[in-house]
Amino acid sequence: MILQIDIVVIQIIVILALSPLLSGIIKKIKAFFQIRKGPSILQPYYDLAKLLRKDSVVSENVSWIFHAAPIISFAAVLTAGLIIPIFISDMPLGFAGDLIAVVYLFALARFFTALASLDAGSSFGGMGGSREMFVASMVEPALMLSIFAIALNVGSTNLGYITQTVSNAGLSSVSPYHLLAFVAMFIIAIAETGRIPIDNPATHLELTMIHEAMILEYSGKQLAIMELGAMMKQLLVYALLANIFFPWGIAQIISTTGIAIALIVFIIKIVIMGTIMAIVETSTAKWRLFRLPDLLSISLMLSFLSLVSFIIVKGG
Amino acid sequence: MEEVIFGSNIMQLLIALILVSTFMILGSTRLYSCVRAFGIQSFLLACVAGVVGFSTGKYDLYIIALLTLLLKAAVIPYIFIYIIREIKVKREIALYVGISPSLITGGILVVISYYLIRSINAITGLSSFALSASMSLVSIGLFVMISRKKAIMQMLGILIMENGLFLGAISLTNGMPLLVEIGVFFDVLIGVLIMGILIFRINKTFETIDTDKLKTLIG
Amino acid sequence: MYNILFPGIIFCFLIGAVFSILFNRNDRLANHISLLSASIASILGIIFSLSVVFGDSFSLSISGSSYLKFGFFVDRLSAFFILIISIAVFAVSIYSIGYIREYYGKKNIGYLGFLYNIFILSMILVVSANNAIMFLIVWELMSVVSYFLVIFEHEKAETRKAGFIYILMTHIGTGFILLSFLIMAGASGSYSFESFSAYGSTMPPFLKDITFLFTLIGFGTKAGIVPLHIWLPYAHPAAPGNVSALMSGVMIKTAIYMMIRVFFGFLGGGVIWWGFLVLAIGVISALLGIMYAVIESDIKRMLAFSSIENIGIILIGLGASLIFYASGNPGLSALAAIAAFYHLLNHSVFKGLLFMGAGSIIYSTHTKNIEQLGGLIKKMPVVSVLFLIGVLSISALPPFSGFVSEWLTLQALLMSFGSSDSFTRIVLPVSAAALALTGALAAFCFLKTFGMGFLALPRSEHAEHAKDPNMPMLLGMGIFALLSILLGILPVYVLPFIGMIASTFTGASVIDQPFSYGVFGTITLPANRIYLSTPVLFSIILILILITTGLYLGSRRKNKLYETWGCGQPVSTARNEYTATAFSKPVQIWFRNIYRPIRELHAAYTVSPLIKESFKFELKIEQTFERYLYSPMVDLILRISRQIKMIQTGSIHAYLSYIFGTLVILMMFIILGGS
Amino acid sequence: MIEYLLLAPLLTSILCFFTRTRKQVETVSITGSVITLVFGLVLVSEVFKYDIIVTWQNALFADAFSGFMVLIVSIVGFVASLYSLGYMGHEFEHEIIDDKKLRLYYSLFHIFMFTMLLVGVTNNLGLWIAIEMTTLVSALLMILYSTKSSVEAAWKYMIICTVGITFALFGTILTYFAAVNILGETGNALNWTSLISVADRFDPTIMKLAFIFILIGYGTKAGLAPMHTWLPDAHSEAPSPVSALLSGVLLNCAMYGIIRFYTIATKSTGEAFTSNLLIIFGLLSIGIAVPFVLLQEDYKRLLAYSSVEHMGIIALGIGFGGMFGVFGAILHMFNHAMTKSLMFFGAGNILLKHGTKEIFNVSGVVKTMPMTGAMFVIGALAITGSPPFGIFISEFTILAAGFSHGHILATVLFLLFIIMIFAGFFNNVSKMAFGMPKSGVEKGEISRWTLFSMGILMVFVIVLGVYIPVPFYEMIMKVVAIVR
Repeated sequence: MILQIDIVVIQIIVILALSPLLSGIIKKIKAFFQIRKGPSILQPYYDLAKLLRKDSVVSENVSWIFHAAPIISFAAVLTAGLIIPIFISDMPLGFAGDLIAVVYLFALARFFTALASLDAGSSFGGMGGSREMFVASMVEPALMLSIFAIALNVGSTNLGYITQTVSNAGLSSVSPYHLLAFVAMFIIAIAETGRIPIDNPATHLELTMIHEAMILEYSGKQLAIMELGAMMKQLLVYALLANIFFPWGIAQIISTTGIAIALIVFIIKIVIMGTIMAIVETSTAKWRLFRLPDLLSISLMLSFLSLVSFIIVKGG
Repeated sequence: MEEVIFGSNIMQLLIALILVSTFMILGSTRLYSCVRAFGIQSFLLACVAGVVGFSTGKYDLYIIALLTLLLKAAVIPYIFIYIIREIKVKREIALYVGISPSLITGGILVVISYYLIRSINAITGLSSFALSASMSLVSIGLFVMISRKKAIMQMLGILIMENGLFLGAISLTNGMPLLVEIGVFFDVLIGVLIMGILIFRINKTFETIDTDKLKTLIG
Repeated sequence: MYNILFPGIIFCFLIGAVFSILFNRNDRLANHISLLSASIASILGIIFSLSVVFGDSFSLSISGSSYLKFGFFVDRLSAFFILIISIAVFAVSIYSIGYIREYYGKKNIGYLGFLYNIFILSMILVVSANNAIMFLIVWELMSVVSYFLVIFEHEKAETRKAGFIYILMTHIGTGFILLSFLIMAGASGSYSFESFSAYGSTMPPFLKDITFLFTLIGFGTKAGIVPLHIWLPYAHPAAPGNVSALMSGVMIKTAIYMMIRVFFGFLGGGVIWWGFLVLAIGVISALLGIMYAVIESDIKRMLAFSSIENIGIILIGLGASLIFYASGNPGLSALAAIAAFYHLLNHSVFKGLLFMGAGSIIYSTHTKNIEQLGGLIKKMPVVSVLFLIGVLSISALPPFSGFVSEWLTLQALLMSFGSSDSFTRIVLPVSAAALALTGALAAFCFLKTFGMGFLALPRSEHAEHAKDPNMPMLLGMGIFALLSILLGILPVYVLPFIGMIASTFTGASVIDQPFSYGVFGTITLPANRIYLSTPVLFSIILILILITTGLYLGSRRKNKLYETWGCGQPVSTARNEYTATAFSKPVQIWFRNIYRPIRELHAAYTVSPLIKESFKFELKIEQTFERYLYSPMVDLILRISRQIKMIQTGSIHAYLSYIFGTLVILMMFIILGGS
Repeated sequence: MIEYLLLAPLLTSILCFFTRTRKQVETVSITGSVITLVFGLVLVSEVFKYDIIVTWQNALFADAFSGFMVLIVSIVGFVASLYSLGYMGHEFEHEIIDDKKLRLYYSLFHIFMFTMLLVGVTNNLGLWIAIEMTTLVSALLMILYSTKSSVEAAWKYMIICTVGITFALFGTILTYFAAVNILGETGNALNWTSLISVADRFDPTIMKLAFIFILIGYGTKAGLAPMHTWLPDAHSEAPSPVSALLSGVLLNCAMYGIIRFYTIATKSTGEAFTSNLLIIFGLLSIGIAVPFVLLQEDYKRLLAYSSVEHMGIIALGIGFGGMFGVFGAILHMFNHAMTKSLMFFGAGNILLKHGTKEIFNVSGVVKTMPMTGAMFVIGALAITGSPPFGIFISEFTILAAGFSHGHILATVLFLLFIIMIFAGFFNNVSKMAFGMPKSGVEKGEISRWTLFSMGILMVFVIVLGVYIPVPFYEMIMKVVAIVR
């Protein structure tokens, strides 16, 4: 396999460029639904820039973990980004890992974030870390089951292969189990991206925070990296959803036009996705932490149903 | 041959008497009378040995008869009486089972042993009768040991069992080899002596020979 | 060559045992002798096992006498386990050189050295025994010696209790093993393992099932499968640190070895429900093990529970392997077996590392309770890094070793789409989900352990004065840390080797070998382009980290030190830190139906019932199985025993009447029989 | 040869009685027991050479089985006399017994040896006399220090065993009767050899009755349940060396009687009857031991109950029959003799050191007496049948025999029982052996004699666990041939 460096570079640039934009868009759409004139779509870029320009205040209790964590989780997420197809189905680095590897890379990122949250020794951090890992461990089985629903359907966990098979199959691949798996995956996506009803990214009350509580101690450039990492993860999760279930329009072979089209299609997809997410967020209230298992067991059940129905439809 | 017949008639009589003497032991409430009954029983046994010896012409049986007379009818009763005197036990034998129940049980035991021996086809006639008698002596002896509290009575019970065996041996097989018999007598004598010693020890340490009190070792 | 090596290994261990007991006057000397000979023996063991794997199998038989025959047989399977044992022993022995200093003057080091060597020797003999009787002997020897190691610090009451539970459970297990061997011996007419494997598969199905169940129970007890695991969380923490590293890392694996021998070798694969049963047990053990690990705040108990979890994961692989084997798919069976084996290897490495880490924490802080630790990352920097590597591996985070084996297991389960049986195709993905949950909880658990143990501020005096332990200990841990990184990054150099071993019993031929290996150390599964290349992942992450770090350090913005934010209150004291219990509270609430925690609220009232003096809230979580399964059983037995014990009244009359009764009964028997 | 073997202990005991000082009596007894041992071994080798030795117009008789018994008796007897030096010496030094008692002890000890040897080498009926003698002598040994409990134990022992023995005599007479019907009233109608040769023509019903009486009779002496009730009292109250002899050897002697008659009875009544009786009584004995071992508070009684269990195991092995069953049983007799004596010696040391028989009042023996403690724990593991010790091998053989002869239920029960017994036994022993010793118990062993004697037994226990010497194996096979 030859690494097409240019593709990789483009991918990195796209991810870095689009991820703040996405969260900007979502904020905007939310504002629209809440009859507000929200901040500009570019606000996340400004925030990042501001943070990077500032000095940072660091707790005196912290160890090297505190400084390493943002970098490591950032790197982990970006690595996952190099495996996930965004505008081209067959990623140059696609051989490095598969869907499962992506999940575990996200886990790596989360692990270090949570470690960092404990490093300063503040109770909020601990609380945030604990809750984050709690939610993650609830998400994991549902996620794995939905992945299996897809993988069994396609017969592989290789992302490139999945996207290709689905897109080649065309609309015929839109089947009950396909959609069930999608819904399950979508619920998981809510959890993964820390959105209402799981978590409220916009809260300023420490006791209700999950992700925010973890990075409470961060400021300045560390915070910037953390935030960017989170945004990237959000983008990537959407990308996963989009390209696993609705990969149409993605470039199969490397050609400038193809990539250009694919990019536009991709942006449209994630905007749609973001809209749905915004609608969900505005239309529901945040759930109590210990009601979350119910939500995630719903997703578990959905993916289980999708699995079973697949086996029934395709025959044992 | 007619000696055998005669012998057998006499034998039946003697065996019956032995059973009676056993029931005397079961029936009596006094140590002395028990010992006396035992003496009589042993004496009858000696007679049995003599008769068998006479009717079969095995002369070593006379020696055995003599030994029995000497040992079981004289020495051992004497030892008993000596012990009773020495440690001044109360004359009454303490009972778990009353006199009349004991007698009834004895009767049942005799019946059981009779049927037991009957069920053995190989043994017939006189020897079967004798054997069932000896069986019942053995079991009654054991019953005496169970139902009487005094250590002395347990000793007596063992001796009754011994007599039962002796009766069995004589009447079944006209006596075992002399050497063996003598060995058995020797053992019995030593046994009685040691039991005597033990009874004295018990009396010294527990201030009683009521075996009911020997209940310190449990579990 | 072999014929020197194998006796050489045994000889070295015996030397170590004998001389350390001889020189037990001098602690240093005894310690060094025992550990030196152990490590030499382990090096020999590594050479030997490798030469068996790449050469041909080794067998040696000593006719002990006309009645007792001893035989050794080492094929690739045994060699693999000898290898694992030897590697573990090597690292642990080096570690122990430092660790045992703790006991100088306090305990009899020579005695410890003796047990240590005999223990390892017995493990090696267990995996190389070739005869049922000899196997039972060395198996029990292993159990007994490990029991003595467990109660090495027998002054503590809980240690004695732990030891007793351990030896009792293992004895019960041995009972089952014995029965299964008797069954197989009955079928084959001999006690040699050859005849077992020759005739075992020809037994009638019913007997095969019984044998399977008995072996599963018997060896499962040693392996610590739920619900036979109760001894494990007591015994492993009780033992000295280096020993628990061996027990958890290696000893429980010998049970897995025998399971494979029996299931595949003797019983010839068997029927599909065996696989499902093993799989189910694996899932349950994994889940319950990690659930109890999460809420545990005694670091060694936590590790013990996580051993149960990992045995569960191994059994999941094994179960899948059995299922595929029974449904006539040796290639996939081999894949699953490889996954199981790789996890087995990894676990012995990182669990050893973690136990040694725990040992060094205890060595320098004298507490096992993570609630009292904290801030160790500053006090013992090296240990913290090594421990972190162990934590990352066991949490299955890429690119460390745990990740690879878990990935393989998941892929093996995914391969069920090739199967024709729809039940298989439903069950395997579900167990994959369970495995995922296990992984997530493991991450939770070890995050808690590391975070509470090493980060933030010290929570007690113990942690205040901690410092990195001596060189040998760090070295021993270092070996394992390095191994678990390498096993993570370069699995392609290990997997073919394991593949060879797996093919010996799954019969997967060269054609249906599960893997091909691409460039950049890529593992490629046969089905539809499933790749994994940990080296590439690793290097990408590394490059990105370097770039970001460069930018990070490059920026002119400086860090101002200030105290931790606590809503404006000055709070940066240890008392305000989040505790381990609090951290695991969400999980505890989530699974409260399984933990069934016992809450007790004591309130001391003043004169008026309205004003309370003080509150005391107590929350303890007992082992569900102990509470609802074992204790009632024991109580029942004891109650019955008390009843029977009544017969010994002490009254001689009663005794005589027993005899009388027996006599009468037998007479009746005769009379009725006669007439 | 047999006469010399019997003479040696007799003379020793007489000499012991007429010595003056402790030194003398000890030297005499040691030399005596050494000579006995040597003669015993010589006899064994002779038996090995010419299968059967008979002297004194057939009164004395020795075949491989007798040789085996002699071997056990003389080895354990020798070791016990060694141990007595330490044990009784300690008692003497602490003025618990005076020199008169000491002399009495040693002379009785050797008479006891004599009677037990006699059991081995006597011919059929003499067996009964010999066993009765053992009862009498051991009863006297038991009341050496005439405490309340020892007298009580002795009385129960005396009475119950005599009753049993009387039954045995009845059984013997019946056998004799059966024999006489065939052979006529010749003196040698009571020789093992002649009995065996014609046993298959005996009347089965008589032999059934006879066997029942024999089983109950000698079973009482061998401590088979439910006739075992005297055993815990006697074995726990006797002085430890004597307890060792009682448990290790005397029970085996009674078992020997049962097995001898089993062989004869089986020939006429057929396998089923005798075997089933033995299996039932065996299982009963093993089972009855379980609760007492689980809830035991006195460690000498603990050992006694384990003896009940092991006699049950031997009976079970014989009952299972077949080459392996009998082999296992015979081997088990030897293993049990060695291991149980070892345990009783250990118990004796502990009793002298800690001054109590209560399990709860003893702790940390491995600290107070390292060697004794270690050997005691190992002995406990051995006696409960865990490898690599002798008893495991024999128990395993018996299990295998039971399994292969289709007594599945019996085998499984057996396994269940021994596991439960392991639990109880080892729980109690570990309570004693480990932990911190009670205050006021000073460190140090009793004497090197006690350790030495324990060491000798230890060798047997361990070696037989991993290796059965070929001559020993052949000897056992000869015995098996006789029994079957």
